[in-house]
Amino acid sequence: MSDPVLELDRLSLSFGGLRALSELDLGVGEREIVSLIGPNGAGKSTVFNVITGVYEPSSGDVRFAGRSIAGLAPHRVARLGIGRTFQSLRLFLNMSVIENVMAATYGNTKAMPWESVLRLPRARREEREVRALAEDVLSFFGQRLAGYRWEQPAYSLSYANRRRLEIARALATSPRLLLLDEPAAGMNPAETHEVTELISRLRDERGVSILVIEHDMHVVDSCSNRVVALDHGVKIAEGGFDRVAAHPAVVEAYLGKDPGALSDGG
Amino acid sequence: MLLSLESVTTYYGQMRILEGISLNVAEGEMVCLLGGNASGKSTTLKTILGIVRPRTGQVLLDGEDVTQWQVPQRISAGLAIVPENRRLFGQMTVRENLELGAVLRGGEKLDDDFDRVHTLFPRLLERRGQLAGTLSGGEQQMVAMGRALMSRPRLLLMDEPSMGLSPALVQQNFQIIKDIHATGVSVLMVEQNATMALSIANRGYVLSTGEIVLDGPASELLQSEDLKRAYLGR
Amino acid sequence: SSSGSSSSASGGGGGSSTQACVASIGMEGPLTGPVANLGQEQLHFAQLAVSQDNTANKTKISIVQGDTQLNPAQATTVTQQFTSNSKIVAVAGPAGSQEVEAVGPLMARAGLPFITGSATAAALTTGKYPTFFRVVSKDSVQGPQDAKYIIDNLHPKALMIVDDQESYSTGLVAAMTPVFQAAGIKVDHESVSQKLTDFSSLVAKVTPSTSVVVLPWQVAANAQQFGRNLAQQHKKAVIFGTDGLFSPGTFSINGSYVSSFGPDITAIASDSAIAAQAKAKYGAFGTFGPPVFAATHVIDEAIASVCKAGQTPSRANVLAAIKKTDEPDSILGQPIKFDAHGDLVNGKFFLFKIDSAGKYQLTPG
Amino acid sequence: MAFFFQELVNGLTTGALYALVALGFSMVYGVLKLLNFAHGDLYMVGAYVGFFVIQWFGGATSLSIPVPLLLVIMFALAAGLVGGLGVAIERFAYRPLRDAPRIAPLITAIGISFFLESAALLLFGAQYRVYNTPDFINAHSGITIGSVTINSVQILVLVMGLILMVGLQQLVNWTKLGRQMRAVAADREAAEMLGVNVNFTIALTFFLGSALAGVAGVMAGLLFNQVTSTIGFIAGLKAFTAAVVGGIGSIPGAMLGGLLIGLAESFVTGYLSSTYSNLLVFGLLIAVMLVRPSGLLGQAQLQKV
Amino acid sequence: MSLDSPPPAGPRVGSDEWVARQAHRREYLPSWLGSLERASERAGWWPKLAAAAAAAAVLPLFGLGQFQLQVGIDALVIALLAVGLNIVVGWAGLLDLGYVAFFGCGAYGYALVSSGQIGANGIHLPSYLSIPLVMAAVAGLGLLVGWPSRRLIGDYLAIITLFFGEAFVEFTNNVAPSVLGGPNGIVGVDAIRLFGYTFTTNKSYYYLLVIVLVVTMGVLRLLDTSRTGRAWRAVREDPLAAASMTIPVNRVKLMAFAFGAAVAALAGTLFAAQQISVFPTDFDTPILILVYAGLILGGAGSIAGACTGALVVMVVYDGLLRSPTESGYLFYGLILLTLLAKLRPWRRLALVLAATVALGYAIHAIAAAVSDSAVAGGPHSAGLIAGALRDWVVVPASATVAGNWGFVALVCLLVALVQVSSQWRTILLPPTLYLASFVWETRLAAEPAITRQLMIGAILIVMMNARPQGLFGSRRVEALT
Ligand SMILES: Nc1ncnc2c1ncn2[C@@H]1O[C@H](COP(=O)(O)OP(=O)(O)OP(=O)(O)O)[C@@H](O)[C@H]1O
Ligand SMILES: Nc1ncnc2c1ncn2[C@@H]1O[C@H](COP(=O)(O)OP(=O)(O)OP(=O)(O)O)[C@@H](O)[C@H]1O
Ligand SMILES: [Mg+2]
Ligand SMILES: [Mg+2]
Repeated sequence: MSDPVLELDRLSLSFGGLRALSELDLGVGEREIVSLIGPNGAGKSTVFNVITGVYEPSSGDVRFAGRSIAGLAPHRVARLGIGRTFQSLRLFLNMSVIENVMAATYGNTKAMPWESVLRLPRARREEREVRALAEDVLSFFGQRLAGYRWEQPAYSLSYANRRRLEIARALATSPRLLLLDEPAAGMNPAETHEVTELISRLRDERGVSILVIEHDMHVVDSCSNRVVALDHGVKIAEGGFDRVAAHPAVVEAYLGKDPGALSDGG
Repeated sequence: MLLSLESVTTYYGQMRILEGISLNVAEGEMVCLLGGNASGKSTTLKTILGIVRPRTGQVLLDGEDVTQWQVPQRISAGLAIVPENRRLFGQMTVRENLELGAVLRGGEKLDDDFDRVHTLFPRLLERRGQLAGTLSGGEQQMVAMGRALMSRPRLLLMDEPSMGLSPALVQQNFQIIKDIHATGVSVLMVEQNATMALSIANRGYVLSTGEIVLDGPASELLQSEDLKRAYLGR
Repeated sequence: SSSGSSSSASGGGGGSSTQACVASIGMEGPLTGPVANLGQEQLHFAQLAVSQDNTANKTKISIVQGDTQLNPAQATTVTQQFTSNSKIVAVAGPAGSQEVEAVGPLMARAGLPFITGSATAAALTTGKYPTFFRVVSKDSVQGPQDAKYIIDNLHPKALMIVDDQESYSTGLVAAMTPVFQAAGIKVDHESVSQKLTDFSSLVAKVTPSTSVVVLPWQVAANAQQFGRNLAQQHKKAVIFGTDGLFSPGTFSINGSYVSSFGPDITAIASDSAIAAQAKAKYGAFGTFGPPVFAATHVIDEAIASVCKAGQTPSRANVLAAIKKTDEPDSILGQPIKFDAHGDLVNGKFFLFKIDSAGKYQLTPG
Repeated sequence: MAFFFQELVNGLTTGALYALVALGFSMVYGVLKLLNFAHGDLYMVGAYVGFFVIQWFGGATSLSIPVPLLLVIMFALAAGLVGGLGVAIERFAYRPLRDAPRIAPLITAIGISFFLESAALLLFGAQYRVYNTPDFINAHSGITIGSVTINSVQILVLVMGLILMVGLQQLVNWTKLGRQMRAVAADREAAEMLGVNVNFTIALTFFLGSALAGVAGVMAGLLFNQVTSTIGFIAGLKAFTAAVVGGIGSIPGAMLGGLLIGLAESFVTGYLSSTYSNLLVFGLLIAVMLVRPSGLLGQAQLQKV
Repeated sequence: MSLDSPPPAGPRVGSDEWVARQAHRREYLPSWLGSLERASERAGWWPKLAAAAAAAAVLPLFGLGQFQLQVGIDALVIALLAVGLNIVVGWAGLLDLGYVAFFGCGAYGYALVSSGQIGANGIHLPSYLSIPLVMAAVAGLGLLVGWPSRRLIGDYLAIITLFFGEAFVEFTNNVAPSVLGGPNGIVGVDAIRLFGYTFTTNKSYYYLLVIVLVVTMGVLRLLDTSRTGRAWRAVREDPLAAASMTIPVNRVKLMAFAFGAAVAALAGTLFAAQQISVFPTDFDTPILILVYAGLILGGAGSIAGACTGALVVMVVYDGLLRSPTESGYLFYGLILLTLLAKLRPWRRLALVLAATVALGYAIHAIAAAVSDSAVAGGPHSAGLIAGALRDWVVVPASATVAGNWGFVALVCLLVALVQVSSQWRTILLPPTLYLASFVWETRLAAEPAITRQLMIGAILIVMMNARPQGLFGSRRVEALT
């Protein structure tokens, strides 16, 4: 692993009596895709929430690009270069598709309200740049979010496209690290495949590091450099996909004794 | 025929979601409903249950027109649903959630039903006093299914029962669905996981943008080129 | 038959000209809102006056209602409505001093005479509103008079005075307080919103040495409740109220005093017919109605006299006639005559003491 | 010290009244997430019902039936009629807006409030209608301890208030009906999917909430002696405040909030100043809200991300 | 922006064409209403604003009287407030129930620095100084009041701001009466003087307000389409997601409060100058209700909606409903419009109307035959309506009690109409309509002040039911959480 972009150091968090994370160590390297797997309630999304400042850790530290970011407000974390998506989609439903993406550039632009009102040069330049950026990240999804869809309200998008828009929105914050929470949930196999390719392209073309939570083993298998398995907030396995998938604790807690039994039997 | 829809058209406000859907579920059958996102699968289930009313077309239960019936009436007649995203009452206990499943069966003893649910899902007996919101995803799915079974349905509607579950739970889940079906309950299931769903179902329908574009026995659908390209392709 | 027509020497008779004497009077008051009880009473008495005077004078005067909700901005809009309606030649109202301040300039610009039956702030009659009149006396007269009476006759060592956060009330309090303080009386000044209906916690503050509570309020029912709270907590203080508390049947705390710009019209023989009529038609009433009756009557007579003189009842003519008003007697039990600024000349006050049966006994003072 | 206890009793009594109104408000909020600004006007209608019952039986001074019976009739009739009115309002005005943006029913509620208030003005006139409670309930027959007096009406209000609050709490927590109400409150569509009769449950909640307002109206009439078409506004405001301060949607919260406001008003008036009492009470409540942003007993919204 | 990629044709297995076909699946209102809907969807924002401004500018040329001008001014002030409130409520999604206090602060602020109130000779700042000064000060106050919004959400914020609103009235009523004037307010406020022109007449204030409103709307539109506007709306939609997308949620909320407060203060200065006086009661809850009613009726979130809604509410409430004649037209007009819109097919409408007319004449004839006094009252409506109804509607000589019972019966009937089946509705409609007319002529028209309140209440209920998202509001989706 080269210099890690993100480093979790003995991170713990409790909700009341529930220990959601305990003493978790985790690193994501430059241009690395790390998958986070684990049974429901293992604390995967909680890891994301701690990293992005939604929750404050009970103990331990989060370091991003060498700097401690534990306890920082979410918008500051985002400005430092961590973009994320949400497991239960949280789009700005009543705003148009392109506005969803443009809104995510707020922290990286500077025009004051009066500059915008008077359309002063800086405001105009920024507005042009923001729009170009938005169109650029949307075009990343090919025809899926192109053309006539820009001006549609986000609520009119299908579920899969909403997931894509969430990714586009996260990209618009110009992140170095992208946190994707179940990007393929609720998608059919074909779409899931598309997402898999997309994740790899994000790393290759945009150079971002990615931490991804996913339940679909095909996704995890085909795109991750490294897999980390959690259970009850504790890391139970780490390494390449094949090693982790064969790890007895992972099989026991997560994959089930007999993967593929049903689909083969049909 | 236990359930049939006859050219049902459903609107949400000014928006037409279903365009003349017709489908059947026979007694004891397991049917699965496939389709892309937002193609109207959940809406179809809601129309069957009576949460939304079709603007035209009919919903028949046992050959009787129930289009104008209220939801409680339909549930008494043998329908029950496991809703999308489970929709548990998070601030209530597991037991209270289950009791709500039998809300229409005033007064009579529920012990038998609890027993039935608890034999299917022993885990729920342990957790009966816990707030449903604090359960893990898989346990929540069990509560949702148990809750639906509390009304002693003849036809169980299931909306994406394996969504967001870990691989182990998905398998477990399908096994449970098979078990439930084996006890004689008919099932109409919406699933993204087309291969798995078709592997345990008798028949299937494919919905696209509010219209049924393909239907047939499950084994035939598994072979369909169109379907392979769209769903199973990789 | 009524006091109105029998007592009016100046008007009387009725239009002898061939043309019918047609005009409209605007009526501004809080017809809805928190003090609708006052406004509705005022409206009812204005309606009574007009219907009586129409019969007596053979005029065809009608009333146009304007609801101000005791809100100056609304009063402005209503006044604009009235000033742009050329049929309206005079206005009865508005009720509150704030409203008069707000509409005074508009009325002046339109040359529209207006007579209030309840706005008593002293500042209104400094000559800034040339078309303004009132049939009640101002605070600066009533306040000191009442205070003097209290000092001389009730001899309190300490007293509580409670305003109700309206201009009427604060005006009187401001006029009374210095007089009490000059007499060395300890004054506890409190203030409650008109909307409040529970006074138990305020009443608990009445100390044993506080022998008088002054309530210059507009809502008699609130004072009644105050009195009951006093009794419940075994407090012996005497309530001294002003105009708004004059409301036989509503405010009936034994031993209280009420100083009023109007008499008890049920006790005045010549007013008994009006009182009976009002009671039959609209139910119980207090002191806010009769002054508006008087005001409306003044306008009615002015219009009638203009018609009688063969002129059209224009605003200017009616204004001139109102200025000349000289009624030897009125429903208020006193003559009505205006000074140069529109104030009542020799405005009288009536002091009542309430007996154990709830009856209002006129007390010389 | 006597002064303190006197103010305590006064505060508790008005507080109990606020709590009752707040309770109904909070219940309705619980199931519909609707700030029912017309709630205070239902209270006003209740107070009128009580007044007309007294009139009907001969007026305060010459009652034709025993006082306990009169009270029972007053409360029963107010609860029934106002409850029914609440149900009608829900059916007519709120049901079509169930799926509208949350702010839409707010304006409808204001419309209802205007309507009820002016309808009362039209039908019953503007004058204050007086209960003359002391004429039929002997106000002095209460309890006197030292110089602190608790009169019989205050006792009635406190006891009934307590009974109703506890009863309601039991109903919501331990009965099948209560479970259905909580289910509808938590997730209307999911409840409907289970066969819960959502319309009925909501109507019932409205009935109970409005009936409480009606009962509180009669109590206010007994306590304050008077009713007019405009008393609803302040009552509604107090209920809203009490419900929110206590934690909106929470039944014990509404009770606590109501009592807190009653006591705060009483003590601020007693020990500080009546002139600034509202300002000071507001200040106090703001301080409470800033310390506990979701009300005293409200659960912080468990936000699972 | 490229809108040229054509939507795909019919459904294919597994493809996701929902968005593409959405436009084709939308149903518009029937007939001409639908074309209107489409037309207004097509027209641009700025042309519409220009057209509206032009219309407002030429309106006084049609001989508006002082009263109409006053109503116009009142309406424009409320519209300005609604447009400002839209920032806070419509965009940032913060339920601010103390908004009218900012209006009050603006008015009092202007009155204090532009009158003889303070000091021996008073302060008489020139308007070009006083207005910006007051706006800035009140915007600062907005920041202060918005401070709790850092922690409070939804209805909890509502109550705090409601306290603030109530506290303002208490404060001006009670605190420092020698400066603020207590309930007597501040009188003798200076007129606004700008560019050497002193605004004294109502007409001048009307034009001033039109200009200010149009400029404000333009400015806000520019703001709305900028990063600030996007941030506001993002915060409304989902504060947590917004924060995760680099938006400093608290700062953005405070900014909304400050901007809203500044607009309210601007409205306040103009109000104070036009009224020449300020009083605490001018800034009490009723104004707040009107502003909210306007905003929500027009459609929260839309500048045009806020403005139009407020204008409609105020013209109806302040203008039409004040005069018995016009409120009569409004009453009968609304009934007819509702019937036209709701009763289908035409035959059914004709049947109901004919039955109603026949029923009326029959009842009138019978009543007249039975007793003279039963029809002795005559309709209370003025003008045309009275003439048309004279021999149709029964109005007894002394009608208060009958009218009251009629009113109660009418309300019951209306509630019943919603419940019953459509055949029964057709049968019940004629008696209901007749009863409505009876109640109006015997009771409501005789009490214009009360009826005004009653009508505005009824109109709010009916309008919200007819169009929950408001006149201009688009359908909104609230996130299911
Ligand atoms: N805000 C919260 N308050 C209390 N408990 C919480 C909160 N957020 C999460 N938890 C609990 O923490 C544990 C971990 O939750 P988390 O959402 O991280 O699981 P997950 O691994 O993402 O599961 P899934 O695969 O189902 O999304 C769970 O038991 C959950 O109930
Ligand atoms: N309550 C509603 N109001 C308005 N539109 C709705 C509503 N519910 C669903 N829709 C719309 O109807 C369409 C079909 O939705 P539906 O939920 O039936 O799709 P689905 O096939 O179940 O999709 P998914 O796989 O995402 O669950 C979608 O475009 C959705 O936006
Ligand atoms: Mg998760
Ligand atoms: Mg679905």
